[in-house]
Amino acid sequence: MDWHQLWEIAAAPDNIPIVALLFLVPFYTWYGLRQALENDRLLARLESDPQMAKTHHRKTFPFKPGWPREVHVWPYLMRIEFLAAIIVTFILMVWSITLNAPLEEPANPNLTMNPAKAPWYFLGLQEMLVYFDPWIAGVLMPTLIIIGLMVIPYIDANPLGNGYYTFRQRRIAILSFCFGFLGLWVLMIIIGTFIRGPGWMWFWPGQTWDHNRLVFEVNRDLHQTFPFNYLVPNHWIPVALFGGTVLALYYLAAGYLVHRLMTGNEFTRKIYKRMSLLQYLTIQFFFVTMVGLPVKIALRLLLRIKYVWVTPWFNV
Amino acid sequence: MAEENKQKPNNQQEKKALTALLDQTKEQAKALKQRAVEEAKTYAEPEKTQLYRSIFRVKHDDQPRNRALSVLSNVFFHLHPAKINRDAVRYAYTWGMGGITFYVFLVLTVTGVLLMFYYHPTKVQAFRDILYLEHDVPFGKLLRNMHRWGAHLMVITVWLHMFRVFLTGSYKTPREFNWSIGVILLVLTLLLSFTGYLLPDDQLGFWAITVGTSMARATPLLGHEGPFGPQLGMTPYNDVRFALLGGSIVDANALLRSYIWHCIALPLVAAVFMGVHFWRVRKDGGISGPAPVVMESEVKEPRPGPTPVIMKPSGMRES
Amino acid sequence: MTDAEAKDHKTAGTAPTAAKAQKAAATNGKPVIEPVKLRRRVIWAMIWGFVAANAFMIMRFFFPRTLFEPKSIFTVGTPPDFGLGVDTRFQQAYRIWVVRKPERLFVIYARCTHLGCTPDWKESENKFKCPCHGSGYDSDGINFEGPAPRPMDRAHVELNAQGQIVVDVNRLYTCERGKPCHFDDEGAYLVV
Amino acid sequence: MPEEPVHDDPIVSQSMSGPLLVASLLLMVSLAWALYDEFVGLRPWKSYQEQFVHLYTQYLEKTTTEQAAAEQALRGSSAFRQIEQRLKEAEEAVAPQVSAIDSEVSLLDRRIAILTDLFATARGEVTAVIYRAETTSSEARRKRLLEQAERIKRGPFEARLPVPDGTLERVKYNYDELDTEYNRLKARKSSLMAERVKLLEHATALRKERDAYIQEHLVGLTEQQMRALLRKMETFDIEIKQIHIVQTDLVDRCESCHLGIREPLTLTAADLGGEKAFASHPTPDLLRVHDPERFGCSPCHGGNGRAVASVIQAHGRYKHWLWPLYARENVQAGCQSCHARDMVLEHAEVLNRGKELYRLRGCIGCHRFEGFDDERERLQAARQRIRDLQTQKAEDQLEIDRSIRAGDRAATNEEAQRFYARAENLRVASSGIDAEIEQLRLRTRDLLLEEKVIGPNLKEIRLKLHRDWIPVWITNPHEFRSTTKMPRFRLEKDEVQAIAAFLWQAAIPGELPRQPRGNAARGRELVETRGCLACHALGEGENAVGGDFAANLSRVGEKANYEYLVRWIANPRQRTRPYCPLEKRDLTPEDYAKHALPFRFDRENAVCPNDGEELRVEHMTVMPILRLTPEEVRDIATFLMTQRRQDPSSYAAADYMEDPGLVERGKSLVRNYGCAGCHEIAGLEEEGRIGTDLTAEGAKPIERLDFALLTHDAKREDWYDHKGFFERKLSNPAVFDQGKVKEPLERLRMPKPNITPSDITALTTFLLGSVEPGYGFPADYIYRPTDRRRDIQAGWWVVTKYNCMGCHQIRIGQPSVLMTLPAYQTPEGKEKLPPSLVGAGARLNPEWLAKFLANPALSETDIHRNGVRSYLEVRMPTFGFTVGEIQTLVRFFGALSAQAQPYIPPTLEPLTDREMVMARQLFTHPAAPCLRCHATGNPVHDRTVNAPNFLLAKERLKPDWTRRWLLDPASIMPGTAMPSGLFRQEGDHWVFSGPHPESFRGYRGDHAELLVRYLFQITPEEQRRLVGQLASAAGSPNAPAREVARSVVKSH
Repeated sequence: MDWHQLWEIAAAPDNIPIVALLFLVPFYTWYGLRQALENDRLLARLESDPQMAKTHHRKTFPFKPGWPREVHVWPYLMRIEFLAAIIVTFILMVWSITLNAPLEEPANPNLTMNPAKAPWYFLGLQEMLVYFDPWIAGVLMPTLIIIGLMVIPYIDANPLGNGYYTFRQRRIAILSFCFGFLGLWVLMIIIGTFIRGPGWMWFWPGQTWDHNRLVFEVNRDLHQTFPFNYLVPNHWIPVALFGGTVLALYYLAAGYLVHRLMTGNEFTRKIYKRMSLLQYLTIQFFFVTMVGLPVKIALRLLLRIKYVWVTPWFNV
Repeated sequence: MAEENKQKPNNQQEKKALTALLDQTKEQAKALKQRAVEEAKTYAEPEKTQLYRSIFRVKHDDQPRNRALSVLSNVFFHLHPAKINRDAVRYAYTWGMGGITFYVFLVLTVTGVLLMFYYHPTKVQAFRDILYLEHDVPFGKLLRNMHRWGAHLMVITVWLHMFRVFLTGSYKTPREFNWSIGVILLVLTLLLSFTGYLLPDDQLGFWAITVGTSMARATPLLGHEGPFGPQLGMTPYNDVRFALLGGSIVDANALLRSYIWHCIALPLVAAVFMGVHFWRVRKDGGISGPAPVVMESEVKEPRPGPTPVIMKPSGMRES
Repeated sequence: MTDAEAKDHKTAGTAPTAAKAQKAAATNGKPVIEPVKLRRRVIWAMIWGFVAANAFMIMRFFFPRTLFEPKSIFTVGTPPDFGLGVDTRFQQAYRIWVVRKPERLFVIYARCTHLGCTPDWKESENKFKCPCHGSGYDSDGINFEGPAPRPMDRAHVELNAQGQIVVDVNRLYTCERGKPCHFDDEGAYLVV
Repeated sequence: MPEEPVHDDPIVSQSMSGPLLVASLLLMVSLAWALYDEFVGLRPWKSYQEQFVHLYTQYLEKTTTEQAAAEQALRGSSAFRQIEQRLKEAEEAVAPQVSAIDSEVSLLDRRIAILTDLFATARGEVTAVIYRAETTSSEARRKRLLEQAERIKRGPFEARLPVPDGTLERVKYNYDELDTEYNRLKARKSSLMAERVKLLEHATALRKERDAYIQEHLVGLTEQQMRALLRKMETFDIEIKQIHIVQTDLVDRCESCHLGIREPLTLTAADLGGEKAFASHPTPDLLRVHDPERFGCSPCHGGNGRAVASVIQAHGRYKHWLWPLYARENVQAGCQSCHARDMVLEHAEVLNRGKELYRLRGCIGCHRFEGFDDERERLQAARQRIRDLQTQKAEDQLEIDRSIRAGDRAATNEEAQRFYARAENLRVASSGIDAEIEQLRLRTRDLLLEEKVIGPNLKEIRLKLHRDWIPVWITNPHEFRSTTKMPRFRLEKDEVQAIAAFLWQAAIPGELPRQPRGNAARGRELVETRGCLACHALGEGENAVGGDFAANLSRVGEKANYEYLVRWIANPRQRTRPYCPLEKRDLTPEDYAKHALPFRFDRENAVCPNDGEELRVEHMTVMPILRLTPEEVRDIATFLMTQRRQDPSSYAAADYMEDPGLVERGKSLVRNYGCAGCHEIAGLEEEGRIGTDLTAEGAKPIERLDFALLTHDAKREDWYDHKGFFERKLSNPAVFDQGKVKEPLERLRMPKPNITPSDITALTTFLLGSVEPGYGFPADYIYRPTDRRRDIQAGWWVVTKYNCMGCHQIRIGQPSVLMTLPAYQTPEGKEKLPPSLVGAGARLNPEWLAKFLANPALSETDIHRNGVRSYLEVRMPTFGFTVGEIQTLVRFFGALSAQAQPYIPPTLEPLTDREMVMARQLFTHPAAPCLRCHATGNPVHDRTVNAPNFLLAKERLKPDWTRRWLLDPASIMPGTAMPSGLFRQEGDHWVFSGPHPESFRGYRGDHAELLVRYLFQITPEEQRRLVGQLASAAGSPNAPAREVARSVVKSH
């Protein structure tokens, strides 16, 4: 176990934000979900007891009749904002005094840094470069992510959970978002920072980052892997067709599963009914595509498969 | 007068007149003094002065009305409504991330502007200017560090803000559009940080940008390594990456471009979108909650048949 | 209610106690507000202090500790390096002329006393001529024609331990008409 | 709007002042912290400067008093008093005139001051009016204006001018009078000043003398200067002290802490409370050459000149600074980065040693380094050039024929002429080409001779070595000979066998003619006296005596073959067979036989019979020919054969060396390990160097130095830098194979060099400084010497190549190897030393020097002696320099003593008969009989002498030097036997110190001059006659002579 190495990575000034992330994200996830579960419990009580439902103010926060339903921004909100400002300033000052912003050698095009890493918030995409062609990882995905995020409000047909934490009422939504945000974004960044060493090789935490490390990896395209290499004649047309079909199949299969999920219980069915076709299809597309990433990652890391769909112009 | 009286010392009447005159002047002096004192007293309460009122317009005591006015009548505060949901002040609900992000943005603006006073975006000087800031400019190091770390902090807070908004479902009707703007702001934040990365012109920035931009080569159609790019005659000298860097490699032009993007273009755009974002927050009815929980049973049936997203927000309680 | 108290309310609500509650009851429900004044004053003092300090920091920020301008104190070699007469070697570098008289050596700061142009040394006419408004100075830098109000100023000179001439153009010696002339002060010239 | 808040509502009623208070307290803390950091934490130089001012002031105060006392003493001294007295008198003498002048001048000044105003105003007014006149258009107006000007000029201008009696006189001038008066006064003043100076001239001179006296006699600074320093300390302001060089935008703040570096007095750490940072620069001379105001500090020393936040930062000793401060022991690396072309550099002993080692230890055999032993490269360049020229010539030839034909066919005459003319020009041109080719041929021939290698020629091991010894040697050379240059390779037993076998079988077979044995005792004596020990050493370990330039000769007897030794000592350059670079093989007698040529090859016959290519006809060794007689040679060889520990036969028989099966493997191994870099090996003569080029190794990105598996240890143990890499690599090249699994042939090939820790430091220094120009410092700082200095540069390469410093002293204060040997410590021993060459350039006539270097015997026939100092046992050997090398050396010596190039000897007018007589008397004067000590070529006489023959003087010496030598030899060559003080100064000329012979009465000329002229035209007959006289005027040899001379000096 090479603690020194671990410390080196963690202590690198530019990695501090990620280290912070390691603590902040779990905390706030827990913090949010705790709220959600409280509300769920409240909801459960209300549903079981219609009388209460009539009278209750329907929040987990204490409330007595006579208390104002609204409070003045000044001072009640202002003072909090004020406090927040002070604390942030304090944090920032201390951070800046204790840690120097990195400044390395003057730029030198002839001497590549190893590993050469993008700014940490793009590490997710850089990690994707391992599994996908640049045009997917570097261009298509960001675009899809942005669009995907932007359309969320328009495809979420669930009228519940507007303005309060809840899990029960929005299981699918929350789970899939956490999957995307935590699983695909934050996790990838952490991998990119702590796991990916020189030559963008996979180093388990505590493994020494050795520039001279050698690993044996042969990545084959799907159609070359047994048993397909017998089936698919080695000409681009059949190869392309084969890959295309496989991909299509995946979309169908996954799409079916997603559909099952969306119509899993009677509540989700209710929501499903509310959806327009457009909404439904968009959800399907993004959902399936998103799930596609871990699938591909798994294919690569476990089965060493490079591409599924190979064409003369692009590969997937 | 005094002189006169010197010239004719022995004249009685003159004397009298003189004394009278003296008394009179004394009187006047006293009166003046009185007045001065009284006026001085009034300044003990500056908020009563015309000057003060002209500036603050309202009297600040905790009469509810004035509390409201003090917010409404202040250009900085009137982003807020006069009153808000009693529970919205609870940290547990908002996490305060939006506000913090905005605050950090302000800090970044100030520190950034200050740094610009010493920074030349040229290959020769950029690196030296950083050294200069670190070693010669008082508080230069502190400022630079604050700027850098502030940038990182902002990225984090933006994410957490988004996370919170999602968890509370605050993007739902009527706030759909504001969420989209939020996403754009997120992207802008990342771009701001990214463009700033190159400016010290050191190995770290150089290679980060090289790696970062080299993805652009692979843009479909527009990149010289992207699908159908070559077929469309894309070369390292006319593709989208070239447009970003102003060259086929990260060099003087790239430095200058990222400088302009970082210091002028992006901040402006971001500021505009923020304006819209905040404005929408108010117009969409303040922050979304904490709202009373709604039971499934209370969900109204939508009117039958498909409901096009574009036209009508799908089944929301009109209340 | 005073301004201070008004401020207090912005920072903190009321701090009730049992006693307060009764009092409130007594005075027909109207709350009597007794804020923790000292604490609030302290807080505000600190906040404004912080802001002030920042203002100072920013001020200081605009005065870097080093500059890359030509030095105002510099050495120009040893006395023997200079022959009798006016030496224009250092006009470009430091904007000075080194003048060597039979018994003393001094440095004229090459700035016309009229409007601050840099005159030229006219070897042939044995005089300094200002291109801007035609002021003329003799080889001692004494004005004798043109609008110049007084002779050109002279820079401080001294010998350092290695015997080199150290010139300091921050310390100038003037000789204004009607005022005491400083050209014979210690440091205005070197005896050679 | 619900009114007043209800008081049990937590939101409304909670006070938040608690948290706020805490938060703002924290804020305050951070603020305080920030301020502290800004003004103290990040500004260590502040405290340094405070400390310095304090300590330095203390120090100055202490020393000032001392200096003051010393100065007082001086002022008290009679000499000083005298001067002061004279000064006083001088001043008093002229005092009245001076005061008169002064008073007049002061009066003039006041008058001028007043007139200046008056004049300036008047002139201003007039010129203005005239200008308007000039520029006006209407004639009338012009007239009017001119009149107006006249009116103004007419004045009258009134002034009240001071007069001597102190009152004021009223004067009226018109403009012109004013003008004249003004100018008159100024003129008068300047004339007066001039007069004043003239009067005081003498006094001024004296004053200068007086001040000079103090300066000269006072050690250190005068009190006044010290006071100046103290004043500086009083007005010292605490700030970043920086050197900023605008042209190169170099910024160095080193002096913000190292405040004593450039102080005029030498400060040690001890002087300043033990603070090392404050000590002044150890070698101020260097600063004089490299003025910090022009060069800064970091270009030489490395480090981050701009950083002042902390010591580590400033010294650039952190991960991201590419040019860290050089370690103390490697500080001279800084010199190398600009002075790479200097083989020998003043003030840089470590670096010099490094370069010497790089060459001597054969690093150069595997690792190319710009400028080191590049003969082969130049050779190839020359050959290439020749080829190009030949092709060009061929083309020209074709063109010529073409134009001639065209000319023949030409229609008109003119046209024909044109063509013929063209052909003509081409012919001339191609003849020019021929000339160039010829030159290049000569150059290639020279280069073939100049190219040397460190190791012996392995083609001759069969003739030279005892077979069974070879594997022992290859296995571990250091064991057999602890001081050898041969590094130890990491070889498996079988590899050794293969290599040995290959070498043995590739070598030239055959026997050398038997030689009779000689006298070992005499041999030893010769080795010790002829100068062999300047390069070789006898005895091992502690009791080794001699130089380390060449092999240690103990144990030679165990390996060598007597006959070969004889041949070698007689002529080390003699090859068994010539090598033809074109055919890449040694020529055999058959090759010559084919062309019916005798099998003869030497510098004269150096052309390949097969293809006319230049041959290599000598061994690539720097060992010179000592011109020994055959007997001497045999004696030495016999003696060397006795140098052994065990009998050769005691080595295990290695019959496998005859096994042809091993040859192929052996060859590939030899190639793999790059043996051919240092040895000439059959079939591998043209092998390139196998190592990396180290010319810019110091600038290699650290990532490109292969730390292999040690990278992380290095980082942790903090030697992950160039220094660490070089040092470890040199002390154990295998270190970076550690833990790696490799086939023998894949292992790092670098052998273990045989060097001491100090050598490692030297080499590391050398490599650290080896960076490409402009790395870490402005490129235009690089030392680009011009003619004279370039000659010196070039010369050192040759001097070190042939180890001239083994016998001669060339730099002042540099001892030759011989000087350090016990045999030469006694006075008599010192007399036996070869001459010091300091100032040789001033002494020797270049043409003669060239001749001498080519053939130190100065004779074709009688060669077994020194040409000049025949009385010395140490022999100036024949190095067989090429023309190029000789030129280089001659120019080198000239340049070293700043002689003008080329040398044009002055003409000395011949002596008149009278002068002839006088000179002869002087020459043979009993008080200083020159011929007592100087050689004459007469063997009987020469046995007793210790100075060169006068007959050589004419050709050999430069007259002006000779004169200086006669006047004061000791100052030119301390400890010389030549007596000083033979002449004493009388007014402007020198006269003999001894009693003057009759003939000198009334002679006003310079005696030394006279003698020089005599010496430069003395003829053999003359000398012989004089020797005769000397012999008759009986007297034992030199000792008394010197006595006489000494007595003369005393009497003087």
